Amino acid sequence: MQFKSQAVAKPYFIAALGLFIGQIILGLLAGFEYINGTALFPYLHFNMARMSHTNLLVVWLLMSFMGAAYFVVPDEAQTELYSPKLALATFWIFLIAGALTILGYLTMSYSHLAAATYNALWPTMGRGYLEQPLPTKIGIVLVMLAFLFNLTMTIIRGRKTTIGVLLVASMWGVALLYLPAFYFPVDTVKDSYSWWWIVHGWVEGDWELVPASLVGYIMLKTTGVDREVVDKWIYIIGAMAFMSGFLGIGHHYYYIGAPAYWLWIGSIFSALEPVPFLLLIVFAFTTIRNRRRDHPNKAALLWVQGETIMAFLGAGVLGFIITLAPVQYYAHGTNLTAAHGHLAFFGAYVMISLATISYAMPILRGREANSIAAQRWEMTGFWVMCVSMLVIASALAAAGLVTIFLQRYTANPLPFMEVQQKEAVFFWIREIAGLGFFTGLLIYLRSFFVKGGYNYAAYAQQAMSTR
Amino acid sequence: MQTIFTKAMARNVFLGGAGFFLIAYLALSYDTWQQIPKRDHANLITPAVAEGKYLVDTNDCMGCHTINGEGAYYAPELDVSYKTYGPAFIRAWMMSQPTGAPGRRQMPNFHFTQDQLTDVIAYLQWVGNINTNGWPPNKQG
Amino acid sequence: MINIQRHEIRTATFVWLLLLAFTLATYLIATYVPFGPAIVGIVLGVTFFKGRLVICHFMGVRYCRPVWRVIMMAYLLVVGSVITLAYLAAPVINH
Amino acid sequence: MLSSEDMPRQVKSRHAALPGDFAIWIFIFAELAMFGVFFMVFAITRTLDYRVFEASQRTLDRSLGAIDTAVLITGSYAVVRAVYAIRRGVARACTRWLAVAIGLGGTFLFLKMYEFHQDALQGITLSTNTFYMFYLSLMFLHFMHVLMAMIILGVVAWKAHAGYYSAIDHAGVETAASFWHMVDLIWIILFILVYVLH
Repeated sequence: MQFKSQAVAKPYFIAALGLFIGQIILGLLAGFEYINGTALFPYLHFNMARMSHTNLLVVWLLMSFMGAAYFVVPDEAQTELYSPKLALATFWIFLIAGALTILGYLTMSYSHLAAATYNALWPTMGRGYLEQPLPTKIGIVLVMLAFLFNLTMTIIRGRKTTIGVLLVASMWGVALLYLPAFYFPVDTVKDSYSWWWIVHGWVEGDWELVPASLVGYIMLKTTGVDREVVDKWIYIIGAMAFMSGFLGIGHHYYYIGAPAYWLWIGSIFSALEPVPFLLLIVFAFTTIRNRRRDHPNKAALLWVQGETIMAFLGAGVLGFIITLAPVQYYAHGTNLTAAHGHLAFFGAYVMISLATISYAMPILRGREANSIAAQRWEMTGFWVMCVSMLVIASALAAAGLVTIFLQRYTANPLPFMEVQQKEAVFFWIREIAGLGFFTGLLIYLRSFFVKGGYNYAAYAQQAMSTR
Repeated sequence: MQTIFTKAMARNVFLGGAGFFLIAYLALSYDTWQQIPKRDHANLITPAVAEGKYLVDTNDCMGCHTINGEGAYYAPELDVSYKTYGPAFIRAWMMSQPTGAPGRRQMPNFHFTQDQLTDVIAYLQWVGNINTNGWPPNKQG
Repeated sequence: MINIQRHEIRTATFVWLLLLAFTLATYLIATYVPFGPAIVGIVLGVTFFKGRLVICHFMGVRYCRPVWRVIMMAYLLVVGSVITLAYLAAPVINH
Repeated sequence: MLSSEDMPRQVKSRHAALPGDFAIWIFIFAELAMFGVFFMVFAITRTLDYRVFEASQRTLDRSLGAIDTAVLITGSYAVVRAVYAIRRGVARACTRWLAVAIGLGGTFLFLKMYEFHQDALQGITLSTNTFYMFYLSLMFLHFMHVLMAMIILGVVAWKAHAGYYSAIDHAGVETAASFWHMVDLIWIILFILVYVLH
């Protein structure tokens, strides 16, 4: 760890993993409510569990992105972080605001929460991913501003590399794209239209720069590839992401009331959206194949390779399946969208966060890489989580298909609830896979508590004996 | 001649391409923004509809239901509710919740007054008339 | 070096005039000749050739590694053939 | 015509790299793919929606389309001459030819704006019918590409004028030229698709 202030990333990573556990527990509860609607009902309405599940996801991903930025930017800019104290203060404000919001979701009905937090003053509550009360929304904006101020001052003072600049730029994008949350028109079509600036703008536009630059950074540090090559790849991946993404937002506008030309423009441009994920795979695998050095942190490399593959499967393939207008006419608002959501979020953003944590944590704890035993735990956790998530996505996709063929693409459509009853088996599979995912997560977390650093002598001796 | 591939040009392609398509998107958005009021009869947004929307939002109906396909997939699509079931059924249904049928998905009772129920139903009626390019495929939503 | 330059320029000028001639030809065909399958074929053939001229001579792909030329020609062929099929099928299907 | 076979072999090697910076070629291939998909979808939708397309296509002014094509092709010729000029190291000639190309580009944009204005007068918008939706989207996207190509040519022309480029180092000019030719190639197909064939 070249710079002391990089240590600021440690609390962010730890809090991120903690919130990740909370997210999965609430996901399991929400998944259980699909199976048995009455058991938890008096205590936990489904919308409370879902709200908490999605908001915890966003909060912990933002936590890990901030941690990654605090770790990467000082190293890239070759200078100390502008103000580590401000970073820690922001950390606690963000953590407390997030925790209070989740508590508010779980302990009271949404309308009470709205009344208690002066939503009538400036109505912003009620939209997916943006259920936070007004004070929390303002808190998030302030936290982001402080975070951006800190990062920007650091990179201004230091060396401006492509990875550093793009990471800071994407963080600016995250903050600016959150502002439409305060625009909540009465006209539902305008409301949805602008809502997608945030959701699509984040996950299919701005956030795609984060895996691009973080994969580039980890490749740079672990495989010793020269910076020039990495920079070109990142720019091209970013260019493809934005060129397909800006008009690709049209695939959200098909059936919410926007004009009909979006069916064509949305389909054509979003069909190109998997391209950046494909380029990310090619970049990661070619760089690792002709690497110049063998980095001891095998787990981090596995995470990065896994991330590119799963991101392509989830965001690219599953996304493409439901993106063309004629297909989405039947798949819009079914569990197929949820399947894409789960696999894409996990593949593209959860895994890049875990990859960065897996790379940075040993360094933050003073060693190049964890011991072989610890890495073996970590890799086991990786595989269990990946397989579980693939099963979850498949189960949800199957449920979505049942909805399509019984409720939509059929001569005599059945009512919604009847069709959902027929999909009970898939919701069971999804719940069991969810428990599998939770086990994988616990295995992954176990790896942090395995003692001992990387023992070069032992590894070399072991390598010699086997070769 | 050796292939030239400079980082500077890659950056220009990134910035140029992004800016270019952003402008294209803004132009299309401007056209869309002009047409939305016609497509969803914005003139029919009465205070009752607005109040209905406020109630729908602050009770997180989109946390279980979907409107125009957006929201959660736990409960039926509301876009077709007015046409498929009609105001009287909706009113009675919402007042009689939760059903308590064992194992079935439950909807909480929001304890709306009769006026609030009228507003919510007015909002559902208005939502049902949005020109969503012929979606959903049938009245089941 | 100079005479090579002059030759290059002459080729470019010739290609330019050829392209203008083809454009005029397609315009005249489209305006005065009643449309039939043969005409669609001819017009698209001419367009393919115009595309080839622009790619090889103007874009200079003619002197590059063959893989690029193959890619560009494949592009023209795929797009051209789909358009040809669609335009030939249209009157048939709709009668 | 002197074919290039009897050209001195060593001058025209068959294995040169793509002219200009490879990054622009990634952008060119992406744009070609996008427009290619647009053209194919246009042709297929026309087959399914024949009546509307037929009727609307007749309203277009084909002669204006032909003039646009001629203008763009001449623009491409000017750009080719500019590249040859800079290869000889004559920056002044290169700048002049680039200026000619930009002028022709401006003419094209002016003609296009005239056409858009005519459409607006007749109340034709993106939502009039499927044909006009495709027609206006394609024309608008291509218009933006011509505008962008002109900006790139402008920057390169100014740098050539300022003496940045020489016979040895002129990748920028070739990059701008490649992008412009791509825009011209797209229009050639677009002209046939929209104006000529019906």
